Amino acid sequence: MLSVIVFLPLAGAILVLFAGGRGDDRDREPIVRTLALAVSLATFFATLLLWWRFDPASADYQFVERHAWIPAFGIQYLIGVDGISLLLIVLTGFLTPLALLSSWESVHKNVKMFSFFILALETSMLGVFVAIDLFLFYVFWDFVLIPMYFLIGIWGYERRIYAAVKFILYTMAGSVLMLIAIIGLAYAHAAATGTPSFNLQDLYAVQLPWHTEVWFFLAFAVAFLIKVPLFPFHTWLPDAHVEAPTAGSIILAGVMLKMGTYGLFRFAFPLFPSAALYFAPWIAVLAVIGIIYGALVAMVQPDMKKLVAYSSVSHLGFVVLGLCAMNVQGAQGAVYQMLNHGVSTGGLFMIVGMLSDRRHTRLISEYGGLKAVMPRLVAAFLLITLASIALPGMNGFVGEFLILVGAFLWNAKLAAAAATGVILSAVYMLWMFQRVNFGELTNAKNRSLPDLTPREWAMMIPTIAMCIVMGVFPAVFLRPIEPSVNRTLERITGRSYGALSRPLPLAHGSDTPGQPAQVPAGASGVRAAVPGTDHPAAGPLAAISE
Amino acid sequence: MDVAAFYIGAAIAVLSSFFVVAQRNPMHSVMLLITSFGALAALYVLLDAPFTAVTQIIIYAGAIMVLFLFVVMLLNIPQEDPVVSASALLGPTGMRIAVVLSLALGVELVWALSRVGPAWFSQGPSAPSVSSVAGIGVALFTRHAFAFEATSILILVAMVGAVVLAGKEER
Amino acid sequence: MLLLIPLLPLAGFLLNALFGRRLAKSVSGGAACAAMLASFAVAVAAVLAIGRSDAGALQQDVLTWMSSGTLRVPFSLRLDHLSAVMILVITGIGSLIHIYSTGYMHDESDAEYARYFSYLNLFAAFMLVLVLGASFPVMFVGWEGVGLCSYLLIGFWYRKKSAADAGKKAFIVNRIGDFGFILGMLLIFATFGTLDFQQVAAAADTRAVEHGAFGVMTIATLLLFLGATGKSAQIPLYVWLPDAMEGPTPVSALIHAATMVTAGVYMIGRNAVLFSHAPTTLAVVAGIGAATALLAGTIGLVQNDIKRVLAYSTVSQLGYMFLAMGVGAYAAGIFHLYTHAFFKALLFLGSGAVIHALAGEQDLRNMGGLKKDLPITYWTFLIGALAIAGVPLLSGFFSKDEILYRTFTSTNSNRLLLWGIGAVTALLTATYMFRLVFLAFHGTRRHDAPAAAEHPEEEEPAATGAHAAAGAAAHAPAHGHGAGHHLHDAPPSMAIPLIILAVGSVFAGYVGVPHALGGSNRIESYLEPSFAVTESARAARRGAEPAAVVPEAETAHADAAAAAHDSGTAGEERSTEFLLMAISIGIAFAGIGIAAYFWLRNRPAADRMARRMAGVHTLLLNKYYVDAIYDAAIVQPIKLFSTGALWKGIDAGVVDGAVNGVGMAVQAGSGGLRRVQTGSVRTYAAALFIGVVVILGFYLWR
Amino acid sequence: MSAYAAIIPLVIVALSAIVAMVAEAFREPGERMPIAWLGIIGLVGAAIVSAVLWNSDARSMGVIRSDNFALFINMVLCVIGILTMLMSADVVERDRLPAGEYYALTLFAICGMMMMAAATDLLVIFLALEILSLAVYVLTGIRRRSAGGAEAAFKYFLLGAFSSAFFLYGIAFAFALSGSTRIEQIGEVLARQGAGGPSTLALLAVGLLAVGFAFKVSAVPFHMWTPDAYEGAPTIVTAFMSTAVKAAAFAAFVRVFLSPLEPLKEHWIPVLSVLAALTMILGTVVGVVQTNIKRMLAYSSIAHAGDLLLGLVAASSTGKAAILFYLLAYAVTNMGALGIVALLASGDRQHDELRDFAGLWKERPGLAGLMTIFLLSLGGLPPTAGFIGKWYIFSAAVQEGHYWLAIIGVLTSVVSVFFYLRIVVMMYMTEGTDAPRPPVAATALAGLALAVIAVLYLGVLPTRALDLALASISTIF
Amino acid sequence: MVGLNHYLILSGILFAIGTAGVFVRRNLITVLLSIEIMLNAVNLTFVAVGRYRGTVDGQIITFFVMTVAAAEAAVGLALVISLFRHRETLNPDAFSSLKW
Repeated sequence: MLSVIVFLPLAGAILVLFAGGRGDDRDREPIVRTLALAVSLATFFATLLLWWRFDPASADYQFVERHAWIPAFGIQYLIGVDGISLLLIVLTGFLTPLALLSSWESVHKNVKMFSFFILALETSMLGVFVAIDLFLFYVFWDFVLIPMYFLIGIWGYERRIYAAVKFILYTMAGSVLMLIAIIGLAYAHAAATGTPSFNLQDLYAVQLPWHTEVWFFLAFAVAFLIKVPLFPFHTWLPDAHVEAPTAGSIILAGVMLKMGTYGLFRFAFPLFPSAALYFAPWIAVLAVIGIIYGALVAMVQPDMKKLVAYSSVSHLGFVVLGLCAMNVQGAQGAVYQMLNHGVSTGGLFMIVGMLSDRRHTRLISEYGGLKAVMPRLVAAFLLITLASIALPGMNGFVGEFLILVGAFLWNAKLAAAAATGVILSAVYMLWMFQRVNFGELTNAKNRSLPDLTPREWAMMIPTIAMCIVMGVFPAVFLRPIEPSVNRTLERITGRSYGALSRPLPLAHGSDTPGQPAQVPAGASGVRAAVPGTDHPAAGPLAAISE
Repeated sequence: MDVAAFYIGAAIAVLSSFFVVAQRNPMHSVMLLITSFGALAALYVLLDAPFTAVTQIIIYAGAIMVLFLFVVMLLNIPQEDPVVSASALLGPTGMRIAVVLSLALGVELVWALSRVGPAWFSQGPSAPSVSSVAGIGVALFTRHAFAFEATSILILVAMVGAVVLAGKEER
Repeated sequence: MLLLIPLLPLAGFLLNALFGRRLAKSVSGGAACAAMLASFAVAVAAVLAIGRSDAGALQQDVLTWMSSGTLRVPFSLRLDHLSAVMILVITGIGSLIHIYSTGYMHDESDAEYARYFSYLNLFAAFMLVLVLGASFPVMFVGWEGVGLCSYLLIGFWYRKKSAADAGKKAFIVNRIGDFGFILGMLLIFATFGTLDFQQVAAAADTRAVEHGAFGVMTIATLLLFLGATGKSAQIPLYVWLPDAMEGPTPVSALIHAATMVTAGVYMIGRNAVLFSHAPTTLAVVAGIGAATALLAGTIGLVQNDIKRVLAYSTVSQLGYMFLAMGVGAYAAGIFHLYTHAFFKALLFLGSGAVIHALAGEQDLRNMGGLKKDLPITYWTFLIGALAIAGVPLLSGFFSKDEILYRTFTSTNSNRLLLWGIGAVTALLTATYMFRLVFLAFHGTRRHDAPAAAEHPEEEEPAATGAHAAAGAAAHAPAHGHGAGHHLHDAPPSMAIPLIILAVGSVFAGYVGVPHALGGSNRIESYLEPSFAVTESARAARRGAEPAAVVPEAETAHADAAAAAHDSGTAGEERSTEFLLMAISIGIAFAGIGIAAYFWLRNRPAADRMARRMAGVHTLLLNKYYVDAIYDAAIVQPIKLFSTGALWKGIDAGVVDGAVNGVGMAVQAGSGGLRRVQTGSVRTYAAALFIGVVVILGFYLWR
Repeated sequence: MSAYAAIIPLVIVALSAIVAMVAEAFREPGERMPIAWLGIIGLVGAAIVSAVLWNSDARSMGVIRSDNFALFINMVLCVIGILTMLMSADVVERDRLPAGEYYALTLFAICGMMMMAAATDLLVIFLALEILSLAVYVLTGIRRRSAGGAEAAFKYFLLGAFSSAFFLYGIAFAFALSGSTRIEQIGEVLARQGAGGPSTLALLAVGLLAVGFAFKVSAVPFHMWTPDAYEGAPTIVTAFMSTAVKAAAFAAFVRVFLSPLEPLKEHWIPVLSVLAALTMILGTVVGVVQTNIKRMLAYSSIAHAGDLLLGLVAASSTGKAAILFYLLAYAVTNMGALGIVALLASGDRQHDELRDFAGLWKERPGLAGLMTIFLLSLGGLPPTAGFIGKWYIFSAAVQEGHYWLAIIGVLTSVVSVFFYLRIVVMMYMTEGTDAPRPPVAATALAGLALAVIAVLYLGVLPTRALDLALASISTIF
Repeated sequence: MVGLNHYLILSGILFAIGTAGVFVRRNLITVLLSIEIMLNAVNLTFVAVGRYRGTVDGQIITFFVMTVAAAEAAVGLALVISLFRHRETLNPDAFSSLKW
């Protein structure tokens, strides 16, 4: 079942290769496009089916498949899904068709290879999310770079080569160190039990000496934080985003960045709990810096795509913060925020793509007063914007709110600092929105721009629908996430979250209080309010966490 | 008497080898090298290896050196041309460095080998004689049979190679 | 049932939003109004229902919205007396304004018309969620939602840069408030483990009042109050409201006078218990309220844009309400909120009628003598003015008097100062309102307005660019054409709401006739329960944690005040009340008198006045330069910092520089190392040889 | 017969070489002869015999030991040889190389390599080394017309002779130490004199032998010949020597250093660690600025030698197996990459400048795709053989606690990705040039296909090969 | 009887001289000669060690070395000739078209 989902796109990709004929065959374009789209849609429905058959109450991996792969090293083809990865898989399935659609008009250079790379990319991303064996994970993780590199480098904009090379080298430089750590971990396991193993669940049990743990954790963390990207490691992102074709940007922002945060929460934290707890405050500080920094820099960008790219830096900062809080709200919110960001930022890139398809520029100054010429597109733009500035009732709010709750329970000061992001996001998004859509229609080139085409409707409607659905009925999505999140947190903090993860009673009103914690006023009380929010290994930043 | 012979031979070998390197005319170099080989042959005799000494003279000094001589004459370049300094490393400085390095190597080797005392080989002069040609032949065709066969391939390759490289361009 | 109340307007919104451009004006407008009226009907029914129910409240849990660990946020609506008052105001006045708008916006294109009404409906829906929400997050949904709608409606004429900017400004300033609101929520959850108003109140009730102590509740309430200042345009975040007048006038009436801006007041009322436990916060609230009232009043005195005058008056009146809240007179605050809704809506609509008649003219200096041309408008407007000025027997009188009285008798340390400010503000209010009346309706016309041919869409620069920034000397093109036509009064669709509201402004006050006047201040007794901890919550709380016994001494101030009042029918008590009443009456008439002298009897005096105190005048005219200061002190620096330091400096320079630097270094090293490969075989041999020597050396020297 | 079992593969290859020579002798001028196929037959035969000999740790004439280790290398060499033959077929025609000599020398070289891998006697190793070296020197300079070829050949020859003198001196010391050149006896002696530390002679021997091998595997600072030789040689020869010579040299390196010299581990590991680090760093760093693809790949092969040395430094069974697997992976990969370069060349013009590849994607999508896969494999990206190879080597290093070397290794491999990508950028993201794009013969394509299949197979399902590699090292303790 | 280490040292000295020759002479033929010197030095070691070990292997190896030397000389000189054909010179530094 799972393998089918993972490799369906790849199969499709190869099919596309054959369907595309020799070289860059223009007349085959429609066939190729429809074929690719069909495959991606099939994958999407398969992922939905997966969700349908997923048991939300269980925290275990489901649909597990296990085959010996390289027995000599205890490497297995071991894949499975739990609450954390499930929705990310669905998200991947959801965004890929949209990405293909978004390139419908804009890409004409060798559509065959384009579709091939997109589908190959989908397979590798799915692989990243389902892999339980670290080696397998790393294989997918590294392979992701290749199709993306080509997507940016071949179909990108002016400085595409620079961006592509920067992207691949930057991310590789981070991940190779993780490779070393993975191997080291496997041999640590071998030292303990006699046989090396790359099975995540086996490795959770490995006890490492403190220094080793720290180094391994850092190796993992750097790899993932670069992917996220967290503040000082983020500079590849704007270049990659700006130069990538719309489809590339959608997938890059929608799914790939999540691979970083997913990796943090799935591998880096639970594998090296005490190191994680030790470094969490530092990472959280970086995350908060990233939130504010990203927002401020986004505010002054002249280029829409760059603006959105920096906004991603800001939003992903929230996610990392939530993870670092290491409590249910924070982590769950973080996972949820991954999905939100995928949808809403994906949507933003679609919009920007539509505009630049029409006008072949992404400079805000080139636009203005678009509302007069294309009200529908602007309406969609508005809704997506609202989603991305976390308006309650839209998806963004739920995630950010949960994250802030979690962060606040852990460390009020950081949460307060992060909350300024709420203001700033409104500032930069609305400012951009207004400069693009409101005011007089000054630029003559914009006079006769067509409004949304049916194809674009087909992209916008699901996106916006998701934004609203996820904002109004988050419980539907949160339910499967919670058990796995609790399980992971138990691994990290060693505390039990079982008590908190009871199935959700629908419509519980004021007469059944959600067990309000009795605590004296003051920060300590704040931290005691919810179990598992205070970090044992306070580290030098104990000051902050107090 | 042995000792005297050794030192004379050694002196000749070292000096001639030195001048092979130290003077410019390749022709003289070849001649000096032959001298040095002769001296070595003498030392081989001292070492109870007359057969080796003979081969040294016949094959080395005889065949190989003649080959060199032949080429030198063929190309006929009495002097080596002046320094073309493509890089600082090729000028006289480079040469000095090289000499220093060689000296260093020499010192290292001498120092190291001087620590290898005769006590270190149990049987000194009392060793069984190694001068018998029969013994050599037996060993050559038993223990070293494969190596012996291998040399055939080696020589074959060398021949082919020489032909390919030096042969005139056909077609 | 409760869900229906916000749902109906939402339905209207969806209808107009999705199919609006294909619908005729009558349909879209009609649908919108119908939705509002229906919602009003349901609201009335609901209110009656709670009247019957003994619990005094209705609660409906719609769905589990968010749930994570201990955090459990059901999307539940709750209707108690407090919210009852609010929904009546919202739906009632909302309906009227919808009806009014059908006339006012009639000259928009179909699409725009539908868009307008869809926004308006959406606003109503969110506003109702705001007041009905039973927990902070749900309230926050409405809270942000109304902010969004006001953003959309202020920027309704999006072509006009000033409008778009005003909208953005409103939203962002509100966001700053929301920042506080969110943190408040978080702190409350962290402290009490719940976000449901009832339970928070109950939990707070078990704690000691934080006299002097700067405890959690104080911080939380202060944060919440920051939110309130944003939403209700108090110092320091009031700056967006005057600009919000860029929106269509009915919008100003509905959102920026009657309903949304009062959300802050409502929120404090909602959390009365919590606030009562944080006297420090209350003091701050009162102080800010008073200061805002005064500041806005002074500014309003000199503004020339009819709507801006009203805007500042709104800010000022909101200050009043906060003053009331701050002194713990929650009922009085809400009472004023309620009456203010009537007359301020009336005034705005009236001004709308004027503007409508004058084809978008908003500058008082270009009006005058409209009395005879616009009788209905004039009389209704006059009533509104009287009401707000606090002339006896009109609604404004009762509420304002109540506030002043409460302030005077409050336990606040510097209550006299507060009362004084309140009194001065009352004077100012009366003055600037009647300045408005006299300038607009009396005296002689200072220019003949064009016919009603072209209409508010003229405000869009598309028609006449010069109207960009509303205010002085923007009228030149407006009357370039169609001069000499006869002005016409408001059409029925606009007139009827005016009249209804006028009636309201007169009689709305009678629900709160103070005991001193033999009244029984019904509204107060009606509202009281909402400011205390409900039994159910307390019971639930006891169940939650038996230890918590509620000592009677610890009950909220509201109770105390109420108790004091009920018992306080002693003679001197009453006499002070009469005295204060008299004073405020005097103030009202004095204000009117001053206005009459300066702007009716001899205008030159006013101008002389202005000239004599030129400095003050310009200061006021420029609203104390607050906007300029904010811009110079905050906005620009941030922009510059972000561009120069962060983006160009750190991002491109340091971080990326480091990254590319590595690349450069490698390239350079590569370029250098390759030179070693000189091409001469002797060099190569040398390298090899060095290797040998070093390795052997390594072995031999150790 | 069975007494000679171990040398059968060598004999077969040698015979096919001689046959090739003879065939050339009987060839009419201008007549085409399928000499390549003779070679292929010989190599396939050798491979088959090797397969048959698997697990029968056969020894012949006391100095040749066809244990699994040697046989694995034989396989690798046969693969390389077959690929070379397949791709040479029309290259030889095109460049008008002396066909007979070319094939004969190639086969002799392979014969020498097999000898080197199987020899258990330093003297034989030396002879084998000389055989393959002389053959390769000549192959390097086989294009008589090109001055570059002659120059490259000469540089290679001179340095080769120079280093082999050191190597021989090392043998001499080993001989002085043990009175024999058989590695078993040397091993015994060294093992016996464990206490009191190794004698000076032993250290000299180790040092000089290390130099000899390091030269052949082109480790820094003995690498200087590599770029020039690779650039000057005909591309197909470059492909051959960059893979085959490395394989043979490493085979002997491992056999000598991990069995007889094993007792001196702690003395040579530091040296080789330093060499490995230098090699990896210099190889990648200098590769960055190269504009000639053959030169670039020369530096890349230096870097790969560094990775392989890592396996040697690890000196564990994992390390040995890793080296074997890596050699195989690198062989197929590099054969493929350089093969494409060779096939794109035309009679008068070498197709080896970076810019020659511009826009290849447009004209030859297939070749570009193959080239990309090979380059990715060289860069060690999944799912290719190169990735598994690197992973295997690094895990060996990590297992033995050489974290720093492993880190240097991975970081340098990232840098190396940069210059592999430069080629990709040229092929896909730059507009075309006037570079000649001759048609590629079917046989050559078959060769490339084989290579790419191998690369992907080893990358996705490496298990079998890994098991073989692990099974091959049992006899090397 | 002269001690073995005398011979070894002598060979060491000759070997060093040989290496020096590779660098200091800018004539390809002399360079080849230097390499011959090195090989002979090694030969001396073999013979001497064989003598003192009492085994003939030393001498046998010497024969093989001679063979190798011959082969190398053949190939080397052939290369020298073909180089000379290309560039009328024997200066090793002249052949540096391949570099960097």
